[in-house]
Amino acid sequence: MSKSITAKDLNVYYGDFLAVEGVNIEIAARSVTAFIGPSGCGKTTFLRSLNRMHEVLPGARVEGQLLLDDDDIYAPGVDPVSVRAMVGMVFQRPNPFPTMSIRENVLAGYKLNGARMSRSDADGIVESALRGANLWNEVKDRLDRPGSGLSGGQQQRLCIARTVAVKPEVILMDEPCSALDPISTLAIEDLIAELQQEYTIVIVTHNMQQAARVSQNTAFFNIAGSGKPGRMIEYAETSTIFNNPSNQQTERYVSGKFG
Amino acid sequence: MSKSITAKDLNVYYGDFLAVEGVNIEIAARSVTAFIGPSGCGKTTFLRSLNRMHEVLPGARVEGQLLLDDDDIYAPGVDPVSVRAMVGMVFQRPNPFPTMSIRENVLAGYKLNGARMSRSDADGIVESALRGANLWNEVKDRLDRPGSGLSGGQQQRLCIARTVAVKPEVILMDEPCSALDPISTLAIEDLIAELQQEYTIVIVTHNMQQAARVSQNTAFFNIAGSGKPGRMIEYAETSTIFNNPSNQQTERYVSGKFG
Amino acid sequence: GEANNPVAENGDENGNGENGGGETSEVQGTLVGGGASSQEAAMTAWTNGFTSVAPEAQVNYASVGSGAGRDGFLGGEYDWAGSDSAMEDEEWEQSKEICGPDGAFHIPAYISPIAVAFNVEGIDETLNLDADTIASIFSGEVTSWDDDAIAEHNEDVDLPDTPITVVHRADDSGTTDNFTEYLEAAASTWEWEASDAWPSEISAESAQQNSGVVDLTSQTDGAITYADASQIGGLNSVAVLVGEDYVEHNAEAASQAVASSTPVEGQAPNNMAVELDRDTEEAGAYPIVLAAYNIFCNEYPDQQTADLAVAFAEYLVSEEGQQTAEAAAGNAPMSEDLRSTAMDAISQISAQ
Amino acid sequence: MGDKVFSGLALLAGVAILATLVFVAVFLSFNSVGAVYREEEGLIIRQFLQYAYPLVIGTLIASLIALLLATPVAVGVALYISHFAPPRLSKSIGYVIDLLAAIPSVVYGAWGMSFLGPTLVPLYGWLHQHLSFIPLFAGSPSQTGRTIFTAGVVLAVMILPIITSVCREIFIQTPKLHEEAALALGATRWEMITMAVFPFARAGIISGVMLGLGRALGETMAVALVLSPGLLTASLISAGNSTIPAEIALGFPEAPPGSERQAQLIAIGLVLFIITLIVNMTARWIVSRHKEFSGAN
Amino acid sequence: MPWWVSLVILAVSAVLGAALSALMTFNMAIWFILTAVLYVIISYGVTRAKVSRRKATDTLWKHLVYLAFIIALLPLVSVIWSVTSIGIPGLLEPGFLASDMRGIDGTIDRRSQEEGEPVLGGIRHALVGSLLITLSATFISVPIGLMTSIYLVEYARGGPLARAITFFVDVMTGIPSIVAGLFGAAAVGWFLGVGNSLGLGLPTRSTMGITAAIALSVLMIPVVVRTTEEMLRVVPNELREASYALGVRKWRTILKVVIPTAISGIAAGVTLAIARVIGETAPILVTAGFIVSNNWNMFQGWMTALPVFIFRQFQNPTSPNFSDPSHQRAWAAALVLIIIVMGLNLTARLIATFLAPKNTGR
Ligand SMILES: Nc1ncnc2c1ncn2[C@@H]1O[C@H](COP(=O)(O)OP(=O)(O)OP(=O)(O)O)[C@@H](O)[C@H]1O
Ligand SMILES: Nc1ncnc2c1ncn2[C@@H]1O[C@H](COP(=O)(O)OP(=O)(O)OP(=O)(O)O)[C@@H](O)[C@H]1O
Ligand SMILES: [Mg+2]
Ligand SMILES: [Mg+2]
Ligand SMILES: O=P([O-])([O-])[O-]
Repeated sequence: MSKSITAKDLNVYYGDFLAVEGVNIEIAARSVTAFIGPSGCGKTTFLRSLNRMHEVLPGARVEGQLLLDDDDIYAPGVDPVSVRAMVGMVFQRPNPFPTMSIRENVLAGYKLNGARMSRSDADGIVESALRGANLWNEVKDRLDRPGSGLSGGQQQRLCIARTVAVKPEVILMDEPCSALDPISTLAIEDLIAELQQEYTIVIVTHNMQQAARVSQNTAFFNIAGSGKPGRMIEYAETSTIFNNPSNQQTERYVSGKFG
Repeated sequence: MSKSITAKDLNVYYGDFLAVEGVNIEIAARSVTAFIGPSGCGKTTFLRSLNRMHEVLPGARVEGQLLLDDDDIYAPGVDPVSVRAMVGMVFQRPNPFPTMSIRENVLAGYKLNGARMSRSDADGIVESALRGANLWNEVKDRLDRPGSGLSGGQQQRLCIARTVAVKPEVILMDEPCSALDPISTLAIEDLIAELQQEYTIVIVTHNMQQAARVSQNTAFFNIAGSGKPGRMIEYAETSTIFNNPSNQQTERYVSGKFG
Repeated sequence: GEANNPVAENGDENGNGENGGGETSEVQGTLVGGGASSQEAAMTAWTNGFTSVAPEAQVNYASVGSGAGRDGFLGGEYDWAGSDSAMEDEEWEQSKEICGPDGAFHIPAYISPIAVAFNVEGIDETLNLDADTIASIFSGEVTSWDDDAIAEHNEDVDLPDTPITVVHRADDSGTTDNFTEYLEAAASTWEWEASDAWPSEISAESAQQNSGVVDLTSQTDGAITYADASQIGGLNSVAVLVGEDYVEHNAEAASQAVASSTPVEGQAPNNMAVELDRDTEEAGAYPIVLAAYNIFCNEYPDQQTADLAVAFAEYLVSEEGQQTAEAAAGNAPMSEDLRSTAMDAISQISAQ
Repeated sequence: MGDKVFSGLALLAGVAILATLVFVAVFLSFNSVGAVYREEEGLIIRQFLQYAYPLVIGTLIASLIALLLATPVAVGVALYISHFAPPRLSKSIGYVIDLLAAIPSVVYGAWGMSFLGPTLVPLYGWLHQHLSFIPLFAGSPSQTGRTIFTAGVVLAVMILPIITSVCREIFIQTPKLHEEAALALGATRWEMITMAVFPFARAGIISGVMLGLGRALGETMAVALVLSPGLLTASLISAGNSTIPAEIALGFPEAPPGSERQAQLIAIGLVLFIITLIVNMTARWIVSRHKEFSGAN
Repeated sequence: MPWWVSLVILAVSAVLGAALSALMTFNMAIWFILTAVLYVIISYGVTRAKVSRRKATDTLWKHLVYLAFIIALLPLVSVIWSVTSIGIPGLLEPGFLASDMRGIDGTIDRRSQEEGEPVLGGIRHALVGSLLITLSATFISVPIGLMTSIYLVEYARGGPLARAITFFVDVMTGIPSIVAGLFGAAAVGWFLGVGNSLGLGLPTRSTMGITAAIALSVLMIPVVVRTTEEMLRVVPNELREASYALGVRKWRTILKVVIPTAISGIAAGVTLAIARVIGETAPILVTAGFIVSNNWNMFQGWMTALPVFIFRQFQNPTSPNFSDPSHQRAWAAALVLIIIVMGLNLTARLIATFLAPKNTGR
């Protein structure tokens, strides 16, 4: 499991609006990469182009090459569904399925695809995914209650469990901790460290301490002005980015002097 | 403007479930108070009881006394609408009105009082509120575009501007920065420092650095276990809470050793 | 006698008791027809009665209206049609397509006088009127019940000054057609052409179907309407001046009017469509009569349908059939002559 | 694969509707030629229009009355269910209102004719006595209550549950977030409704009203039973006026096959088609004008 | 304001209302109306004077909303009262549901009315006909309507075809029911004609249950499309995205996430659509005919539906001069029809509750 990601001259558009321009990046397998940058610079947009979720929006499209190991996921004939099965995603706003119980939510990746499994297999998957997301103890007594009845932080962890349960190769996380208290945040960070053993992980965060704590590499995105496309300014080891960035914009941003 | 808040033995219920129990607190006028505590301990619940937003949920109710200066806002005959006009609130998830333009969003609360105003008065209010929320420069050219077209951080600042425009006595903020990048966060923290000159401010945050930066006093909430009511464990000057807490739970929480 | 308890005998194919010991027919199958609603009550009785004559046969009738009935008949949807008015020549030409070279023919099996009925508090008897006055009332010229025009014919009656509310048929209808035909022919004050639709310039209160106008009239003081005489219930009606006498509607006079009217020429040889003599001066005749035709083919595509059609048509005009209808619907039975002419006409039906 | 089949099916369903409509349109047009063309005289459009326009106006009057009466009440009831009634009761109350939709039009017709009409007679008398200077209340008041106004009221009762049902479902979907935003600004409940609920539900309300209007425009039996159709008149309180569906229902059964009358009746059916079209296009246009402010996702 | 103020206002309004209505002609209805109107106005005035203009506006609208609800109840109560008070005795007539109208003619009804014998005959055939025809129409319309709205919301994204469909669906909402009936008969007749000329051996006559179902579908489909379209549109996109991100195909996402989330609204829409057609008269009469006995076969022979039965019994009573038995049967059948629709409504709601979002909290 786990694959590397290589973007070559990737442009991401909303209709005619070029939101992210010319990204070249190589993300190693089994690593954690953080995306940082000011609001609106295109982190989410770029992240969504990594599993072809971007094109779900009307008019949205992508130019350039994006390799998963050696396969271009934007090559003609590639089925976006199979890409998404390999590249899981956790959204910024927790979005459990309101029609499903906690248990069903964890199994959604299987159940929605019509997979059949024995009760005990399913139980195993549910427990290990929820344990992985540090949620098991809180919900083990109410697995059949609706997922929407949980607190915000719990919902977010449920969504992580749901993504992990399908065992993708790559996991994308868009500000997964922004709604969480320090304890849950810590739990998720631990989870990320653990997942890194098996998965390639990309995480968007506004919290630089967090980026510093969890990631090996960090990419800094910036935007020249409103209406201009976002660009990847610098990509390097996390310690380099925070301590010794080569680009001045990066330096100003990580030192909080921006703007 | 600006009033002190005094809670006496406040219990907050969801139907039969006692979510927050026996809170006694005195919040001085023109101060910033931070509420911290783990997820689910009742910070949001208690905050919402301060402007009678809690009772909007079906079955939700409050017991005890809550004084704004010397008036009990839960006394019979008190109109919750007038309480809310005095005690403004910024939610965790930005919620601008999608059907209104940016300008209309800012004026939404102000217009309620039905005061007719000239175009130029209105312009003045819009500009000063947006400047206050550090959003003016970004949106001054598109005041007539829908508010929902802004980025998450911009939306949050728009909501703050909308709240400030009404000129309440007290402003409650529920994790206002959790969706924001560091720059916007800084802007909002500056804004809080400024608002403190005129308003009483209560802020819920998961970010202890933030609590340390912006608040004079901090209240720590905790919960004994799932299904138990949340309680206020300790309330003191911020520096005391972070450096020299008297309660052991507080100490463990602020030092990150919790759980 | 009729041991008719359909509730108990439901689900049984021929659940009706034997009928007066008459002989039963062997015909079987289903005969479907549709058309005029005027004869619906009679048709209900006929279709029921026919089951006892021909236990293996079933007859269905949909009261979709005369025009729609003829439409369905010409379109091959119905085996026969009920109609308040005779086919136009064009339609008859068209009927040759499905009914062979002689086309279709009419049998006036349902005959009923049309009563001019009213509901006025204070008048509990028959009023006498002539055609001109009736026309003036229905055209809205005479607006009060104590108008001289009415008083002139009813010297003994104490007429109240109730305003007159005219109630006519809202739907296009054969009853309206026959009534306006009478007015057109007999009244000098009536300026409109006879038609299925009530003249729109003089429209007043209206309701659907005979039952509708009768109900509305019963509810409204001062109302007057025209309706199938068998359906006016407790309403009083008008005796119409014919020649020298005022004639009340009655069954005999009605069937007499049909028997003595002019046959329509130019269609099938056995056609029985008639041109009613509306301005007759003949003593005792009641000229406002409605004859609903049942239109059958002279040739049916197969023997079974032809046999069914013959059996059913014969039953319609049989003495027993006419009595059954009279008992159930209150219409006027066909006269003896008319029945035997009809029997002859029916015997022409054959299979192709 | 599954995706192809499914989207194919969805497309097929849409196309099937189009095909049906084309079929209906062809059927109507083909059969209504006789209304505008006579062999001896050629085109007789003017005669047809003369025949059709009072019916068009009558249809519009009845539907307008129904809409004016039903929309405010329906929106009110939907609001009552979604935002005013005790939460525990609101489901059952919704069910009670749905009962109105469960009543067949024949029964409404019978009710309007035998109960509502006579009940309104004194009102018509009163209106005529005191307000006859207004053309709407001029003319001799009906003694039976079978007027276009009564028909409008019956139609209003019939479309009320349709509009209520659609509005209710949409009102309930209003994001709590926006409702709370309004309340937190110090809005009263009503102000919250105007700030958060109505703008969100705007398209849905219009959709519900259009659905109701469609029903009102096309309702046949109830109107035919309740109304005493007649000449076009501005008066709402005397007999007269008719609607297109009622005219068709009342005239069609007796219309001789292939006659001009039959063609005429089908042609006014076509006219009703066109009216519906114009009304709906207007509604769509109104909705689309504010699209970017709609808050839809 | 103290709670008793509104009671005082109510009392004052009632007295004033009584006085005013006595000035005209005293009448319970007028008294009620005046009292309600006065109560709303006085409350507004008092609140405005004593509290604030905004509070007064709020109170005013609250009262108007309550009033709307009461107004809506009036016709409901009135109609239900009419139907039940006359309908229940008919319904209690033994065999009313279990027998049909074979053998019932004017003579029998005359005896019932004149000699007080029980009213014979029932609605079994009409019940069967109505259920078969309505269910068939539902089975035709709901898939087509639902799939069309799915096409419009999920696939089409406002292309020309989608606009054409939307446009024509709008037009369909206004088709008079009789026209739908004529069209159904013509279309099926044409289809059978073509089929038979190809030697398929189809029935020659179009009058049968399925024709009615097709005609009714023309009336049902637009209702289904318009309501479900609205309901699908308000399903949040984030749920769709959550599903896609799990590698779930679009069609499965639609079936298992979007539809279950919108199911309550869809059920309401389908109920409306059924209610719309189950009471239709004219289109069924011209497409399915009218019989007095039972027929289970949708593809052969005529059928009677309840509304047609009711209508005929009202309009052309079995015995024209002794119409009480017919009216009794008609009202009882109307009651049955209402109960059926309510039953369907309840079923739809149960299904919806079963599948609906399990909402708790905010
Ligand atoms: N659906 C959309 N349609 C058009 N433009 C969009 C859309 N979503 C985002 N954008 C634009 O694309 C740019 C990048 O947005 P994106 O959401 O990727 O920013 P971000 O870096 O994730 O910001 P944040 O930290 O606030 O989440 C912004 O200018 C934004 O306005
Ligand atoms: N609408 C509701 N109905 C019932 N219980 C609720 C509701 N909202 C919250 N609760 C419960 O009340 C308790 C306090 O919740 P609250 O949202 O106040 O926590 P919090 O401290 O704000 O947590 P977080 O940091 O995750 O926002 C929790 O146990 C929660 O499950
Ligand atoms: Mg983002
Ligand atoms: Mg909270
Ligand atoms: O028989 P009619 O209903 O047309 O009078």
